[in-house]
Amino acid sequence: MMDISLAAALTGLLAPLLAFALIMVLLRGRPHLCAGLSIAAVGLSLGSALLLLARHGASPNPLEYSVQWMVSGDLAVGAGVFLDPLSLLMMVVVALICLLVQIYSLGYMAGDPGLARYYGFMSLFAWAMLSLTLAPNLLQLYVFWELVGLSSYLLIGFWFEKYSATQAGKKAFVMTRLGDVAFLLGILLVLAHLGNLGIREMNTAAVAAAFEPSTLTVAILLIFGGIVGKSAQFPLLTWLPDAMEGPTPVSALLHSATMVAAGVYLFARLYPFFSLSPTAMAVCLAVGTISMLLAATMAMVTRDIKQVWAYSTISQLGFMLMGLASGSYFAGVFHLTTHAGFKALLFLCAGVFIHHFETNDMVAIGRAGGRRQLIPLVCMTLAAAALAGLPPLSGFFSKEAVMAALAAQPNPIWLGAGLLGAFLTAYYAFRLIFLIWFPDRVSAETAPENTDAHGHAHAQPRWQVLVMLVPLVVLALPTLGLGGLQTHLMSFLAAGLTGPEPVLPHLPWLPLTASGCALAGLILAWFEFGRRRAPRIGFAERSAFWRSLFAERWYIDRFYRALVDRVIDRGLARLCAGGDRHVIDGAVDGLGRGTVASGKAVSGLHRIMIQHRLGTMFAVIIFLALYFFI
Amino acid sequence: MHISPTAFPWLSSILFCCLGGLITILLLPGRRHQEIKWVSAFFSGLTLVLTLNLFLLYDQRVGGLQFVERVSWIPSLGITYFNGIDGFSLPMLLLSGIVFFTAVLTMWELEHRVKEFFALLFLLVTGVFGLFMSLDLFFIFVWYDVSLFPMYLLIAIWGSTRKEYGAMKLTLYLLAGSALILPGIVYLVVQSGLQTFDLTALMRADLFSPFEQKLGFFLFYIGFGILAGVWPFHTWSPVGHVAAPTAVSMVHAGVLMKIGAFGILRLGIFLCPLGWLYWAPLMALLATIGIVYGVFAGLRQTDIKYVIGYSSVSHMGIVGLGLATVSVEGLNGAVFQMFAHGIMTALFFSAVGYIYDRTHTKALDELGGLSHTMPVASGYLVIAALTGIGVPCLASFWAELTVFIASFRVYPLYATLAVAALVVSALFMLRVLQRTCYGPPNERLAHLGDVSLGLGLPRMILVAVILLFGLFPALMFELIQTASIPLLNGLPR
Amino acid sequence: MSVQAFLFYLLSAVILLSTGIAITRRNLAHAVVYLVISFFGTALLFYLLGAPLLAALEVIIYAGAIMILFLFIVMMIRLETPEKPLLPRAQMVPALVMGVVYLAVGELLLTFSEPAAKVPLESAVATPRVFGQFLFAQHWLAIEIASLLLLVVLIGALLIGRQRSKIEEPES
Amino acid sequence: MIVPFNHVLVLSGLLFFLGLFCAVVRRNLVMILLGLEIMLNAAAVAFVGASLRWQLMDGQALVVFIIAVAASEVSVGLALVMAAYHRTGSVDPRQLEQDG
Repeated sequence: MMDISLAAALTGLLAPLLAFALIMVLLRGRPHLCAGLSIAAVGLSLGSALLLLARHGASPNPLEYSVQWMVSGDLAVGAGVFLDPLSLLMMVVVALICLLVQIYSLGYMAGDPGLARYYGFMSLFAWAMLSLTLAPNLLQLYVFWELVGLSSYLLIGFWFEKYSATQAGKKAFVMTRLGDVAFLLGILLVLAHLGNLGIREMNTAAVAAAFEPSTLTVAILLIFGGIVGKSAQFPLLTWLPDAMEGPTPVSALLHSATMVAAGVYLFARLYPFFSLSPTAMAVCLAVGTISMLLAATMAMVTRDIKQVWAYSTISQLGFMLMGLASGSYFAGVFHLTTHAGFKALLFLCAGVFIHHFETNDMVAIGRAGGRRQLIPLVCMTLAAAALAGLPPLSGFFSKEAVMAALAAQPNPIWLGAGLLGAFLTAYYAFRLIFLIWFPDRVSAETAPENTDAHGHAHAQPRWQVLVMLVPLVVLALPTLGLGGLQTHLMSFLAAGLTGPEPVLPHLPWLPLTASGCALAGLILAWFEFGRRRAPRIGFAERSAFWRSLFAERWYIDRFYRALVDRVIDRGLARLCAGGDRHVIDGAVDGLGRGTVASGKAVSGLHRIMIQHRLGTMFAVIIFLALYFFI
Repeated sequence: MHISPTAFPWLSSILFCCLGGLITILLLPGRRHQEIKWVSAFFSGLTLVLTLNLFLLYDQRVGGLQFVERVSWIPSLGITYFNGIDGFSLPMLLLSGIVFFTAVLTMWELEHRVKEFFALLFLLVTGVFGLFMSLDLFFIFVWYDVSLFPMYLLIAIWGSTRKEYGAMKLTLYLLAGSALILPGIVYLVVQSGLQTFDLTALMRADLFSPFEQKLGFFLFYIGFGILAGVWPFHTWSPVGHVAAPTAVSMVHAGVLMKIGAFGILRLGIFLCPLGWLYWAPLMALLATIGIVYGVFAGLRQTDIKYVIGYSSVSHMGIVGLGLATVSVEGLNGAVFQMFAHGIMTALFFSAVGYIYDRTHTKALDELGGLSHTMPVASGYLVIAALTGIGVPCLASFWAELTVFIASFRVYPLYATLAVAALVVSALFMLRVLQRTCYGPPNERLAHLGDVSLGLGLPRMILVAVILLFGLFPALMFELIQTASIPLLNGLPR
Repeated sequence: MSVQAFLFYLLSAVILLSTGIAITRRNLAHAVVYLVISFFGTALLFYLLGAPLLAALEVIIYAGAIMILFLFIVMMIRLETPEKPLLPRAQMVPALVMGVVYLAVGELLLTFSEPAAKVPLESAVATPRVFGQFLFAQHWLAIEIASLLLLVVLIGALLIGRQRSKIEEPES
Repeated sequence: MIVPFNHVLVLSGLLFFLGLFCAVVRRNLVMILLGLEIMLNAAAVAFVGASLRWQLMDGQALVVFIIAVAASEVSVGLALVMAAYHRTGSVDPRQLEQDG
């Protein structure tokens, strides 16, 4: 007798897989059917997610269904679903955004020759992401973690004729893989000590007894390495801006709201386990802070609209990690949820502009009349305000929660960094908004460079425009209203947490200070970009040093490039390939040549002058005689 | 070891099926290409059906040796025709069946000396099947050499890119290997004093002294290790892969390299367990070097088949690492990796072979934009590359994962290095994809057609197998366990 | 020292001396003629050692047939450039070293040989009749084989001679 | 009473050495053949001496065969020398080596 919850969960998980299989095997020739199938499948997932939320939203006990998928010696790999408030919340978020983005893509991707493939990969992603969300053990989570990375690779490189896109896909895959290696090693370490990878088992306090404290810290940091890769944190942060080469809906779905958030989700998932090691938590906090600030500075100088949001994604993910690492489970998850909403909205709005004006350059969009696209621009402004943390939007509440957690830290530097981050965030967000709202019409450059090679007809059918606008409006709702649900969410999430959530002191000055910082950023942006005679050049752009530093991503990319070129390509790879050709093969070929040469030398005895042969013969006979008779 | 005799000689029927195919092909006139291909497809398909049948009939609850056939052949020397399969050899038989069938289908477009090609291919596969099922040391050696001999001709006649050099190098290396194996066999048989080549009789734990076991294992390890591509005896393999025609590359990388690992397992580990324990650290070291070395060397290659060749070195290193762990998980992972890697490289070479037949180039610089002209064909290449990277839900992921888990307990440093090699492996595989499949449409290749349904069939089968065992690894692991657990339990500690 | 012993030493001296001169002649005809003397000496030695038939054969075949053959060949060959160094050092030195070792070995063998070898030999004669009967009774097969060999050699020599003319034809 | 057998062997050995010396040192195909003849002759001397030493006629019989072999050898050898001479115009073994 199958439980309804299990049936719902399985339906929700397997529907996208089925859609993927059908699309890739049978339906490649009929793109519209593929799109419909994919949307229906993810709609089914959303339905089952909502059903599960309704059934289990109130119950404090997590549900786990698990079967043994594979047994090999002592190793047993389970497969199943794990339903607790966190996974349910995440599942709803993922399914919702997947659905909205897929609907939006109907308009955005209309007419693309690879539409069927696009929806196939989207279904693959939906399956992998949902299964990751519901994974009951770390190994299953890792499996889908990798699959999510794979679909990210495939979708970034979707327009594979563009060199930059394939390059970005490769970079994304390899860099996240670097993190995954750490993650896998962490899993191996945990497995070697604990013998079990169930998330529930790992999240008990008894785990600490199975480890040496230092080993535990190492294991946690290794797993955190996976988070760093997937969530594009310092030092593996540069793949995410490049990943914007993919179609904009992909960026909205994977590279802002869901996939990159999987790292943060993993942190939250293992939050009790992580909090066993204060050292590791401190490292996580530092990494989150550095990533947040670095990415924010990078966002201040770029003119590519998608890149700005990509940097801001990194920055906000770092902010979530700060919240989690500073001890507030709720703050991190809450910010994750609100961020998913408003960041997806930001990307989708950006997609409308890019689609319409065929450029990624925010200045060019503004000059070409970006403000005539009223609905997207309003939505984007709303979302940017939420991103900046202005009341009363959702971002304000979640940011405030994180700030509170930071304020509870003994060292005030974290709070200072957080406030600085809020200031920078507001600044770069509204820099973009103001550049589109209030363009300078002085130099009427009407030939924007076509950075988005994806061509399409300008005269769009009405339904395509509509299909792109509806998701915006739908997403704007949570951006407006999610903040009001803070207390509900808090109690809902707390039910799933085994340890007690630390009660944070209520600091009345904190919301004011935080929004004050954000407001300051906004005002600075207004002075530099918004007002009538604004210089339209940011303070960071004035100095060539800072500008190149920020635009070159603090030279991190260049460092990696040099690393790959010098150490790997020209160093180790050359060493190995050269070693193969010259040392090993050289030795073998030398052996062969030696054999031939010695053969020649011996055969030379038969080719010298006849008298020498005679002499040799006699010499041999004489020595034989010596040997036999003496 | 539990031994269950059989009523119907299933194993011999596989051999006779191959031989029947060989004889039928030899009897056909050489110019009737179509008939020869159909006959080859029929007989190879029949062998595939037979191996599948064995896979289904094998009783996993009983385990041990099943379908045993034993006929005394030269009693005075103790040589018997002795066949039987267990959880280790059955996956290999299945692998050989699949790869053989798909290899024959892959060569459907061959026009040059068709009769000789398929005849030699059948001879080669007869040796391979014989080796995997034989339990008599003498026959194992004979089958080993039977499977090596046709390789030379197949590569030297139908190959490309320095084919004579590749064929000669391969043959010399493998003969050097057999020059170590034969003394090993003779040494152990003589030392046992039993006057028999029967593997099961020689497997008794107390038969050989520790020194004899160490020496014997070393001989087998190096001898078979050459064939398994153990670093630093691997350089024949990329050269050979590159030189060989498509089907031979498939059989060669897919099955023949597995013979090496299987030989280490069957002869080395079964006969000389103490030697195994003694040499395990060396095996782990060489295997890890091979894993890391393979990916780095692969990074520099410009010929797509060289890339695959070096990735094979790396993947076979994982097999070696699994064997070196001396644990159930490690053995399971190693044998599964043998299977998965066989299917994967077969797919890889098959996909590349199709592209090569059309474009007449294997150089990465000259390809590019293939996904525009042949999306399906390049799709197969993409799947093969992803399997090579170890993406989950594709067969080799589970094998690698199991090996990593097992080796991490025993050799944490090696395991870390091996896991780290995954990154470079991803880097170079994706680089290959980027340079071949992706990029702007290539005008030079624009006229080429995509793979048709019939020609796609072998690749489809391989992809299906990869997905099947990737999604349901338990199918394979439960089978392998029936052999690995008794082996480990019987180990003298 | 008996007369026979004296004769033996005398003949030995003649043989060795004439051979020594023969092998150091620059002129081939001279060398052959000195060698004829050496073979005559050998023939006499055979007679002394009780082998009259062999002595006759030696004179007829060695000194007669073979040496005449050599002379014919020497006359057919026009040597424009005689050997520049008669005894080139590159071959001389190894030959001498080898020879010294060889002689030393021989000396050792002789010194440590059985004592019976140091007793002077009894003289005896194998008359041609007895020897011929012995030969054909005991070694008839070898005789047949030798005659076959001679036949083969005859044909071989003919063939080699003819091939030469054949080879020359296309050249001319 | 003639001489001890050893003395015969000494004579034979010296003769053989002279033949060997001639065959190895002289750069002339004809002289090489001559050296061979001398060596065969030396062997014949030893055999005749041995025949007397053991009072057996087999030694003498062997000499007959030696003479037969010598005759055949020399005829073939000289034919070859002539062939070589006609091809290279010289009887120097080095010439033979370089041109052949």
